[in-house]
Order: sequence, then C-alpha cells, then structure tokens
Amino acid sequence: MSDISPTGSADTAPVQSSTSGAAAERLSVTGVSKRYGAVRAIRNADMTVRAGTVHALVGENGAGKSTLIKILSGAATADTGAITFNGRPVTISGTADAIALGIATVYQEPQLFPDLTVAENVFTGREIKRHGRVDWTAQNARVVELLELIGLPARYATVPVSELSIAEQQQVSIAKALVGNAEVLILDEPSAILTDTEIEVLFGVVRRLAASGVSIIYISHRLDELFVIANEVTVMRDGQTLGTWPIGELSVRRVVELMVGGILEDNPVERSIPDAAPRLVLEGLACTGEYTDVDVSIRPGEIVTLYGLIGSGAAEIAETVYGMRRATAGRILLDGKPVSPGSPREAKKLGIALLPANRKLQGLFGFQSIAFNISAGHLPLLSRMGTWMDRGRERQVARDFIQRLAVKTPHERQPVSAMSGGNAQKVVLARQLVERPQVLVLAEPTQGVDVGAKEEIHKIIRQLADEGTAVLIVTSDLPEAIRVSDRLQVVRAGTTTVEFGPGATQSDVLAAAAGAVDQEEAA
Amino acid sequence: MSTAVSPAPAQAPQPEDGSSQSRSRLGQLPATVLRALLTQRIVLLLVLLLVVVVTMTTLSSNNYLAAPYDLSYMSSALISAVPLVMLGLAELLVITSGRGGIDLSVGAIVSLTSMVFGFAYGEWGWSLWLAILLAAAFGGLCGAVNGFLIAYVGYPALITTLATYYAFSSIAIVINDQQPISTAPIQDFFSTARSIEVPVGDGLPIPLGTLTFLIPIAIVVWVLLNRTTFGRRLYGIGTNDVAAQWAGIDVRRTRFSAYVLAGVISGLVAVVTVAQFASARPDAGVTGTGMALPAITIAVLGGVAITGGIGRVAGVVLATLLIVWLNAGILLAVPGNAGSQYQLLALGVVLVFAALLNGLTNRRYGRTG
Amino acid sequence: MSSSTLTPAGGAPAGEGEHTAQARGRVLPFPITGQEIVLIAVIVALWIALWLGTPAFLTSGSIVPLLVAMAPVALIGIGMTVIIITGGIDVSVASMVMVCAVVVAKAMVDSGVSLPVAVLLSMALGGVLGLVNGVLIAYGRVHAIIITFGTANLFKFVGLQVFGGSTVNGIPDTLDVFGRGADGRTLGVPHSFLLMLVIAALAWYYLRHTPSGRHLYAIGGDADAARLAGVKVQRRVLSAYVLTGLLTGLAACFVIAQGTSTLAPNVGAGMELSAIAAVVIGGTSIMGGRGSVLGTVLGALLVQTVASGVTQLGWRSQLASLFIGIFILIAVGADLLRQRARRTA
Amino acid sequence: GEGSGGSASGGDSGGSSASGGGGGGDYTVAFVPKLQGIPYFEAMNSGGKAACEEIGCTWLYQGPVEADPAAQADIVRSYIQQGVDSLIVAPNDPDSMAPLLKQAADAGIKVATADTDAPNSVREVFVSQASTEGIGQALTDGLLSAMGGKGKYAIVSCGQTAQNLNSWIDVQKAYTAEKYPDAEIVDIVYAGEDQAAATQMATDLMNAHPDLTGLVGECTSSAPGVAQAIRDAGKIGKVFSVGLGTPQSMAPYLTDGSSSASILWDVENLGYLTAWTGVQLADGQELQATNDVSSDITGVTFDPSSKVLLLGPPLTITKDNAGDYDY
Ligand SMILES: Nc1ncnc2c1ncn2[C@@H]1O[C@H](COP(=O)(O)OP(=O)(O)OP(=O)(O)O)[C@@H](O)[C@H]1O
Ligand SMILES: Nc1ncnc2c1ncn2[C@@H]1O[C@H](COP(=O)(O)OP(=O)(O)OP(=O)(O)O)[C@@H](O)[C@H]1O
Ligand SMILES: [Mg+2]
Ligand SMILES: [Mg+2]
Repeated sequence: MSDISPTGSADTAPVQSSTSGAAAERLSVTGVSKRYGAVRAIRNADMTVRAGTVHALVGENGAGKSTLIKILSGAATADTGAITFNGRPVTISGTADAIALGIATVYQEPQLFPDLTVAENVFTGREIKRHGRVDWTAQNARVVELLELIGLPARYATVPVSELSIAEQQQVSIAKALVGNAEVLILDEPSAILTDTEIEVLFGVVRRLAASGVSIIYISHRLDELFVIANEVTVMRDGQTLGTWPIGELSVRRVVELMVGGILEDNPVERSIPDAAPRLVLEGLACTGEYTDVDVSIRPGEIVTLYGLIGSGAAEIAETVYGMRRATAGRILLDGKPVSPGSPREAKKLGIALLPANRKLQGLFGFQSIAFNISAGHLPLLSRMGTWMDRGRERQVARDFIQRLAVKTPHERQPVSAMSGGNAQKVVLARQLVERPQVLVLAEPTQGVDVGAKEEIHKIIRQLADEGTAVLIVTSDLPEAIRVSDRLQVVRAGTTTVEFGPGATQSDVLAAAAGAVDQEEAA
Repeated sequence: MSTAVSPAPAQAPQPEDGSSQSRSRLGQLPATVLRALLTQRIVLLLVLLLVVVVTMTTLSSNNYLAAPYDLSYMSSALISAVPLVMLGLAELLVITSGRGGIDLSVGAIVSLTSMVFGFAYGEWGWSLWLAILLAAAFGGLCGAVNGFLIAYVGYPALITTLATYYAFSSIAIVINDQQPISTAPIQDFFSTARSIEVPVGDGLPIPLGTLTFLIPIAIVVWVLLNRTTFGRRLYGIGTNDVAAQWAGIDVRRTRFSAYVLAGVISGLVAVVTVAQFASARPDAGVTGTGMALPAITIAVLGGVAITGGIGRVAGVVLATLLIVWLNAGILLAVPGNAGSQYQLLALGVVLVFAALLNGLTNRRYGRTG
Repeated sequence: MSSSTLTPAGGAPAGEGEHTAQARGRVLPFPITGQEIVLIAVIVALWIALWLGTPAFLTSGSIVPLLVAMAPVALIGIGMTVIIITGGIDVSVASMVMVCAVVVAKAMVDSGVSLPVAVLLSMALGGVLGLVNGVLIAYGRVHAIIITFGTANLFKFVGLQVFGGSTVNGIPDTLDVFGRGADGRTLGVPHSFLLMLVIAALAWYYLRHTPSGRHLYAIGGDADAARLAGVKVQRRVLSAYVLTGLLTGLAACFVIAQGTSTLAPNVGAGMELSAIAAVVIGGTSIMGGRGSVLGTVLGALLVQTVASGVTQLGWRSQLASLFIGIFILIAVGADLLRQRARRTA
Repeated sequence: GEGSGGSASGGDSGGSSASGGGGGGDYTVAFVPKLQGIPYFEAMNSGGKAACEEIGCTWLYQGPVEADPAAQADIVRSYIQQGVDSLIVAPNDPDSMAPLLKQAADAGIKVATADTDAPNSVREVFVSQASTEGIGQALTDGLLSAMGGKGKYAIVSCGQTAQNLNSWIDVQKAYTAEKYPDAEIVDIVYAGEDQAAATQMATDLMNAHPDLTGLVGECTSSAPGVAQAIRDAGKIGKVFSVGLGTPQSMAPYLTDGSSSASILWDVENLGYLTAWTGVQLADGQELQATNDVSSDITGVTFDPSSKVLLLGPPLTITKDNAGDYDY
C-alpha cells in the first residue's frame, strides 16, 4: 500500500443514470445493503445496467462485488434496497426467481456436479422435458451447439465433468449460463483461470450476446481486459459503489486509483542478481503425458517465471519440484546435488516451498485460525521435540507475519474463512515464508487478488529474493510475469521454449506462447 | 533453513482484542451471553446440565422421585459414563479426522478385545498389566485394520467400519464358541470397577473406573488434541485434507493414527467392561443397540462436527454427564417400563434440539466450534 | 420454457451435424454399471457354489424364502439409495419399521382393519415419519446422520408406547398374500419380491429419466451448486425422506408378513445396517452423487444369500456376518479400483 | 393359571408400578426382567402384582428395552438407590450381575434371582421355573414323541450367550444321546431375539437337511418362528417342532400342528412366587422344604444346599390347554 498515496475525491465525474443516447435500463439496484454477521459486505450500493452493454464491476478483494451479484442472482438476499428489472420493481428471493426473470450467472467458483455429464450439468434445473421425462436427445443436441460456441469439443457433451480440467469446467459453467433466454448474464471473474485463447473465445461470445441485446455484468481483476470488452465500469470500494463511468473516460491507472482510493506510483524495479552457482536446476525434466525436456536454472536471489497457458504443463512442472508428482526422466539439481522429492514433506526438508494455485482447495484450512493456517506447514519447527506445540512461538510468528504482510485482521485467532481472497492469499503465502526457503515456487501467486494486494505480494517476493531465495513463479498472468520476473521462460505444449530477459513486451511473449516465435529467433 | 524469517522492522504491537472487548458496553451483555449460549456448545451443555441437575434435585426434595437424587446417586451413576466418554473420545478422534470419518466398529472391537483380554488374564494367567497392554495393543491392531483401509486404500470410513463391525463381532462370537470367560481372576477383577469412598459429606462413592480410566484418557486425548503437533495435524486434515497435503502434512499417517488411537481406546474400554461385568463377554460391545451408536451420539451431542475438523474433549465429557445424569434421574422419576422408554425420548429430543440449534447458529453466526 | 434458448447473433455454428451425431450415442452400452455386473457374477458364483454344497439350494423351497426375506431390506434399501444419492443417510428406518408394524398389527388385530387399508395406513404412517426426518434435515439444515440418530430414538419411544409393554398376538394370515404359501406367489415368485421389483423399476426410471430424479444426483454432487442452478434442493431432499418413509411403511407390512402371528417390540431391529450394507455393496457412493437402485437390489440379494448359505452349508451361523463384512469390503474395493482406473485412463 | 393379574398390556406401562401401596409393614419387592415388552416377563409382572395385592407388598417392575446387561445394571442401581427391601433379578448376564447383587446386599437389600440364575452371586434364593434337567428333558421328550423316537433334528436358539438356553441345550444333547440313540442333533443356530431370523434359519435348516424331521425353538421368539417355517414350507406332519413359547403366541401353531407342544411353566405363578419369595426374604422368614404359597401354588420345594426354590415340573402346553392362559 505504501506506493499509493491518498488523494481527494475522484476528479472524473461518474455518469448519471440519465446519460443521453444510451440504451434502455435493463437492471438497476438502489440502496442495496447486506451484512454477514458483523461484516458489512455491501452498503447502500447503486448500479444501473443497460440493455446490450457489457458492464464491468471492479474493486479490490472484499469490496463486495461477489456479494452484489449474488443478490442479483438470488444466491443471497439483500437486507435493504430495491431492484428493478426492465423498469419493474422485482424481488429476488431465490435463484429460481432470478433464473425465471432471465438473470443467468456464472459464479466465481465453478458450480458443477462432478459425476454428471456436461450435458446434464448444463441443463440441471432447466431440463428439456418430454412426457415428464428428460429429453436426452434434445438436450444433447443443444449442448453440442453450446460447446461449439464456447470452443469445446462436441464429444464432451456426454463426458462426466470430473474428467475435465478446471479451465474446461469454467467454460462449461459459461455454457450453462447461456442456456435459457437470459436477458442479463453475470460473469464473476470468468477469465481468472482461462488461457488467452479461451478468453478470446469468451469475448467473442460476450460481444455477440451484447449485440443481440443481452446485458452482461463482468467482474474481473484483469483490468486491461475491461478496455477490450466493457462499455461501462462500476467501481466498488469497501462495500460501496463509487459510481459508473463510460470506459472511454477511464484508463487502467485511473481505475486502479478509484479502486484503492489513491494515486498509484509506478516505480520501476531495479534488481541486480549476484553472480552465483545456480540454486535450482531442472535438467531435461519430463513427466509422461504432462511435459518433456524442461530446462530451467535459477540462481539464489533470482526470480524466474514460467509463463504458460493453463494446460501447457507449467503447473505440473511446479508440482514436480514440490514432490507432488514424480518426473519420469531428467534431473532436479539443488545446489548442484541431484534430488528427487517424493512428497511435499521431503521437498520442504530440502528447503523447497510452494504456494499452491488453488487457494481455497489447496491452501486454506477454512474455519481454523490464521495462526493455525500459518503454523500448519511448520509443525516440527514450532514444537518442542517435534511433538509439543510451542504455542507462544506459534502466536508470535503469526503476529509477525500479519504485520509484515499487512494482513487486514483484528487478531491471529480470526478464522480465515471470514477473510477476503487477497488477505487469505497472504496468509497462505505467509505459510511458505516461515522457514526461509531456499527455493520458493509460487503457482499463480496473485490469482483473484486485487491490484493493491498484488503489488504488495510482488514486493514481498522481491524482498525474499533479495534475501537470497531462488524464486520460481508459474503463472498465466502475463503482465504479472513481465513485471515481477528477472527472466521469463515460456512453456508451450509441455516444454520450455523461448526465454526473455527484463524488458520483454507483452506482444513478444504472447506470440511466443501462442507458437508464433520459433526456435531460430530465440537462438 | 530452520531459522524463522525475522519480521519486518517492529512496529507498535497490534491491539489485543481483549482491550476492544472491554470497551463493550454493559448493554451488549445479554446479546453476548445469548451468542455464547448459541455458538459455544460447551456453554449450552453446561446450561442443560445445570437444568437437569436442578430440576431433578428439586423434584427429589419435593418427594416426586422414587429415591433421593443426591450426590451419591449421581456419582454412582458415573459408572456408565466411563465407557461412554472413552468411546465418545474415540469417535471424536476419527470424526475430527474428516473425509466422512466415523467408526461403527468400536463396539465390535470392544467385544473382540474383551475376549482377548479374557484369554490373557483369565485363562493364560498373564499379569494384569501385561494383559491390559495386550488389550490396548490388540484394540490398536483392530483400529489399524480400519485405518489402513480408510487412510491408505481410500475406503469410505462408514463402509469400512460397517464391514469390520460385522467381521469383528463375528470373530468375537466364534473365537470361544460364544462362551463368556469368567474365571476366578476375571471375577476378582471386578474389584477395580467398584466404587471408592471420597470423603465429601457422607462419603461419595466414586466408581474407580472414573479415576483409573476416564479421567486419564480424557486428559491424554485433550493433551494430544490441544498441545501436540498430532492435534494440529488432525484438525488440519479434518478441515481440508488437500490443503494439509500441500502443507506437507502426512495426511495418510495422521488419519491412520486417528483410527489406531480409536482402536486403542476401544481396547481399554474392553478392559473396563470386563471389570464392570466381571466377565469377558463375546457380545460385550454389540448387545442391544451396541456401543458404537451411543458413542457417536455422545460425540455429536458434544459438538463434534460430522464433517470433520471441529471437536473438543470437554464437549464429549459434558454431553456424557448430561445423558448419564438425565437417564439416572428418569429412572427415579418414571417407574416401570416407561422409565427406559422415556430415556429414549429424552435422548432423541436433546439430540435433535442440539442439532437444530447448531444448524441455526451456523447460519446466523457462521461456523463455530 | 427451456427449449427456447438464447441464440447468439452469429447464428448456428457450422458442422453441427457431425457433432450431434457423435453426442447422441449412448452414455453406456447398457443401463448397467460395472459394479452391478460384478455383483451379478458374484451372486451367480455363490449360487452355483451353494448348489454344489447343498443340492437343495437351487429349489424353490430354498430360493423363495430367500426372496421373501430380502424383499423388505431391498425395499428400504431403495429408499436409502435415493437418500444416499443426495448425500444423506437415514439410520432411523429400523425404528420406523417398528412403529409402522405395531400400528398396523394393532389395527388389524384390534380393529379388524382389512389388508389394503392396513398397507395404506402403514405407508401413510411411514410417510409421516419420513416427513419428520425430511423437514428437520432439509429445513433445519443439519447433517442427516445426526437428525436420524435423534429421530431413531424418538420413533422407538413412540413404537414402545404403542406396544404398551406387550406383544401383539393373533395377527391374521391375510398378510400371507405377500409371499407366504401358495396364495402369496405368482408363477412361484413371491408377491413381496415382485412388488419390490416393480418399485425398483419405477425408482430406476425416476432416478434416471426424470428431471427431479436427476436433481437428486445433482444435490448429492454439490448441494450449493444445485441450489444456484435453481434446483429446489430442500423440497427434493424432503421428498427423498418421505419416499423412504413410504417404502419403509410398505416394508413393515412385508416384515409382519414374514414373521409369526406374534409381533414383538424388537421387530425391525438392525434393519438400518442391513439396508445400508445392501446400498453400499450395490455401488452407491456414500459421499452422494452416484448410485443405482439395481445395485441395491443385488446387494440385498447378496447379503441374504450369504446369510442363508452359511446356515444351509451347516457352518456356524455367526460366520455369516464375517462374510458379509468381507463382501462389503470386496464390493467397495472393486468400485474404488474401477474409479481409480478410470481416472488414470 | 387363572390369569388373576388380568391383562398386562395396559396402554402405557406406567401402570405396572404399584407405588401407591406402601402402608406400614409393607415390603417393597422389585423385579428386574431381562427385557421389557415380551409376554413372558409381562406375565411374570402380572403374577407378581397379583401376589402383592393378596399378601400386601409393593411390587416394582422395570425392564430395559434391550436385553442388554449394561442397561439392566442401570436399573438395578436405581433400585439400590431407592432402597427396596427385596431385589430380584432375571440377569441377562449372570456373571456381570453378581457384583451388583453384592452391592445391593451390602446396602442391606435382600437379593434373589428368578427365571435365570446367577449361581456365583450372593443371591439368597433362585426362584426356578423348573429344573434345567426338567426343561431339557421335556423338550426332548416332547419332540421325539412326535418324531417317533428317532430322526434328525436341529435347534434354533436365540441369544448366543444366554446361559439358561445354553444349559438347556447341554441337557438336550446329553439326554438325546442317552435316551434316543436313533436321534441326532444336526445343527444349532442362533437367531437372536428376532422371529423373522428364526423363521429364515429354520427354513434354511430344512433345506440343508432334507431328512430333517424335527426343530426346537429354544426361546419365546424362536418357538413360533420355527413353527411358522414348517407351516410355510408345507411340511406340517413331516417336520415336527417343539419350543419354549408362550401359550398365546403358540396357539395358532399348536392348532394346525406345526408345533407339537410348547414346554413352559405357569409364568404368572412364577411371578407370584417371585413376589412371595421377596416378601419372605424381607421378613426374615426361613423357606421350608416344601412351601404352600397360595391356594393355587402348593408344594413348592426348596433345596437349601443349592438355594433353589422350584415352582414345579415344566408344563406342556398343547392345543387343548393353550387357551387357558391369557399371555
Ligand atoms: N458468507 C459470508 N460470510 C461472511 N462474510 C462474507 C461472506 N461472503 C462475503 N463475506 C464478506 O463480505 C465482504 C465482501 O465479499 P465479496 O466476496 O463480495 O468480495 P469481492 O469483491 O467479490 O472480493 P474478491 O475480489 O476477493 O472476490 C468481504 O469482507 C467478505 O469477507
Ligand atoms: N444420464 C444420462 N446423461 C446424458 N445422456 C443420457 C443419460 N441417459 C441417457 N442419455 C441419453 O439419452 C438417450 C437415450 O437413453 P436411454 O437408452 O437410457 O433411454 P431410453 O428411452 O430408455 O432408450 P431405450 O428405450 O432405447 O432403452 C441416449 O442418447 C443417451 O445418450
Ligand atoms: Mg468475488
Ligand atoms: Mg432404456
């Protein structure tokens, strides 16, 4: 937060609902508030979405975006406030109400049924019936069209969802929202786990829908996306809506300033990496069916990024280093010595730490305290003789990290389930830092984290590198990859290809990732 | 690498929430009390326990009961609390380990271990300590069968322990031709289940098992859960076992250990049961409704979340006291066959009530322990 | 309503024909799963082995009582399957059997109620008890095992009160129509078994082909997601318990019909575990979201075959539960292996 | 056996306690059955109640809902706390009841057993329905007279650990071998207290042994169960059964011949005798070698060495006298 200094009020005036020449109001909320126990998730929020527009909703983690759209989709009910739909006041007291009105939602977490087929998932809750039974044939036919539309193979229609990748599941969620005569489509961070190609397909769908008159509410932390897809932007901060602006009146920088309530200082980072023998070397590493021929080398103090689209094999490489997966060929060298961690425990003993990509599933102990979450990875260290918990030390470590990473919380006994995404991410990150690791692997370190927290996390990563840790980042977030790393390697089709130094441009890297750049150019 | 990273430059310590709480005005007190009552299972159980004891004592002093409901009656009723608390704690361990953890086989382990203990102490002439050790180890072995299948092979706990319930109880019956063992040493062993007089008032007959088994086991389990790394690992895997694995916790071994410990406790319950009944019976833990269902009931009533990750020793102990003293009171209050029937009613009502309250508070106040 | 889907401006995508052709292929070649095939094989093998051991096994004198004995367990198991598919469980069914049985027996003995009325009464009563469970579970939002532990005690209390400290004597033999003696059979097949099969077929159809049936699977897969998809989760969950109550009420009649002319308060004891055993042997996932009625019926048949077989072979009857335990482990182990194979494939 | 106690099944069983009585010299006699709700013990209850009405005592009766030693122990403890004068138990597990009886005796309560003995306990009397030999032999004779003195038969017993059942079975084995050399016990199975299981097991036994001509139902739940199995299999007249069944539950089977005889005793009289014994003990009366208890119960023998009070020889219930009993 320190590189953002507070300013006065926003100098760009928000659009009023009476903006001339605009399409008709489709959906609007006024004075909506919602509390969760003591947390005021949203306070007095106003937003108006017009027909045929893409309306972006942005804000820091915990600003209340998801809560607001949950109210619109009937997944939560507002404490106060009014909703009008096509000019008529409506009450939405359950998801069925919203669906009946024509409000379709793709939630932040995929909401699917693992043992059911894609076709069934898409139609759950709105089956096509004939004589009281499900008309499988009609459903399957319709699903095939939708799969085509979102760029998935048609044969997926009858495959159980559990057999798809997370990104594919996210796309199925989108397909699911497209069934039915939706007039409003809500997308809560649909792009967070999609690759750029998949995002392009998504944008195509969104544009076509908007052109046919559907209103789209689009939530994303990838602010550059807004300028590609959105017509209007509503900014939220601390549970309140600050206003709505046409996209033309905004810049990424301006949006960020509105979100965090301050001015963003861009301080280019100068880093010098001491010359030293490499700490971590991956040599011709391969894992059948996932990746082959991976070569990476990281010196102490160096930050290397493996940039790869989801499915490229980058995530699997990280898992191998952390002992979650066995390599079938090649070597991992740690300070020159070959190692082959067989489990996270062994990896940790070697001084390798990993921040998992899926915070909720792989990182957080939901209803346990912050202290518990941090100490869970360091029980031998925080105990006497590996058996008796040293609770004083545990508490101290937790408090230290709360302060050091600026985690917003009253105390270390707070359960992490009550925290926003960004703060929870910091807690998981803290767990990786307790025993200063020799090698720190970060998988999607800022996924779903807002810009402010993102900047802080980047700073922490650099600080750690400065202290001598070799950092390996695996990400599909290109701006982040360029911004934070000393060197960047592109992973494509399961193998490391081109390498970029500092100062690479997004277009170069993207081209490489998409396969346009060939070996000869890198040579 | 074993040194902790020193924190960034020290700043003023964060305010403790204690200080902020002390600022809360007196007007919030009722709300605070209500909240504690609703969200803290321990508080709720304490209040219910108080209600039961006060009601019974009042009825007793007004001669509505068939006999005085006094301290000595209450303490002699504790004898049935001994196996109940112990098995409740066994269930606490496995349920807290998460992923559908449960152990339907504890009663069958008690039966089978009773016979093993009976052989060792009653027939082979082993020394008492050795025989008790054997019982604990054998119980642990049975638990290890469950634990291996559940933690390492990936069987669902409910099914595994249903299967081993069938298997263990069958072996227990067959092993000695369905004959109980009640040789002289076993009969004399009853002396360890008798009551000792505690010099309170007119002398309070405290069942010896309370002191020799219940309290030590409760303390051991409490220490395990709250003061050791095993406890942390157990709560960790119960809360989210994928995250536990990524955090470097040996998930399988921890879960396996939970079932082994449940087996060890069941083995010790077998010893208690042999002492109480002065005979090693092949159906000791499975007659009637068996011992597993009451143990699970006690655990659940004591606030152990069936989804894992939440559970406290004090809850199990208080839940047992509540049920035992309630049942003892009902026997005095309701004569005839109806007495035992009203015990069922009371148990059912308390269980449903506590569960509904839990559901309500989870929604109102978020998840609590 | 739902067929009028949103058509994107770009029109129908090209190449629709090939894809739909592909997707219209059956999900599975047969409406039968691997677990069911394994079970059928095991049962056939057991029957052959038993027939070799005691030639009288494959006679109607032996098979018919076996079918009569498994019918109520299978019937309750069908309801239990539906419940377990939603991610729940019902351990109160044994107490429900007791309540229904005693009320019906008393109605027939004391008030001379006729058989059809008695059966309807029993089902209605079971439905009400199931409703109690369902309301508490669906609207109290408490885990099913806890609530049904509680109601198991409550129902048992009610049942014992109705029994009033005695047995019911002189139950008329009109119930023999369910399978006992020649009147109880059509072409040698006992009616209780036939009735159970018909109900199993209906349940299969309901679960596989109707929207609300599919919703039960969705709820078991992820109840929150189902709610967000507009599934009426509470109503569906409620209906699963009511259905089980109805079936348990009918099963109670089968149980009376199976017993003697005397009904004792321990009627039905242990049936919850037998039903759960049948369900899990049948391959239904205890975690919810996956399961089949056919598997449950086969599971019940397997359990009863083992129990009868052990006695008929002259082995010690107590060994039956050892074998049932082992069969549960084998059945579930086979399912685990298959799932693992599918995941790595 | 005139059914003086009337029906024991009054609405809710709260009526079974007669706590109102307690006048001056009245003694309180408490009886704890193995389990409640089965006709056998409820008939003992009505007999005991009748006795207390006649001779003036307070009769308490409370049983567990399952035949579970632990639940039974809770009830015994509550009676010790109530300080009854005499406590009489039909123990589910004699060994485990012994220490509790000791505890009761230490508290100054007169203790006895009825129906099932706890021989290794401090009980002062065992009120026995009939001798073990008597029952075992009557069962064997009853069955083999129907089977024509020879053939294979099987026993469907109940609780696997029930001591009295097992001791009767031992007598049956020995007595069959000795007296009926042409007869053979081919199997003994255990159905618990479950009638349906007893029926199923009896069916399985008949299938497994096509030459089986006899079945014994060793307890009140399996006696009608085996008869029902014979009836269902259409083997009345080919397979014979006897059992320890209560008259009402056996009546239909005795009538159609699926059961040849039920061996029992007058259960209400046993209850009467139990209450009477309780009063004698509380009053410090010595039991005589033969006792006349009531107009109906006379010549009850007492063996001072084994401390067994014997109601009399077992009673054979047939279709002719089954109607005389209302339990
Ligand atoms: N079920 C809940 N119980 C308690 N608090 C909640 C709940 N859901 C959200 N909150 C709180 O409400 C606030 C707003 O959360 P919300 O999920 O709407 O944020 P968001 O803007 O979507 O953040 P992100 O970008 O991280 O997804 C946060 O402080 C969060 O902790
Ligand atoms: N669970 C399911 N998920 C998706 N599609 C299904 C499912 N069950 C059936 N289908 C599809 O529905 C069509 C018909 O299936 P099914 O054979 O079960 O129905 P049916 O009407 O009973 O057919 P038949 O009469 O031939 O047996 C098939 O194309 C199949 O792919
Ligand atoms: Mg959100
Ligand atoms: Mg079909």
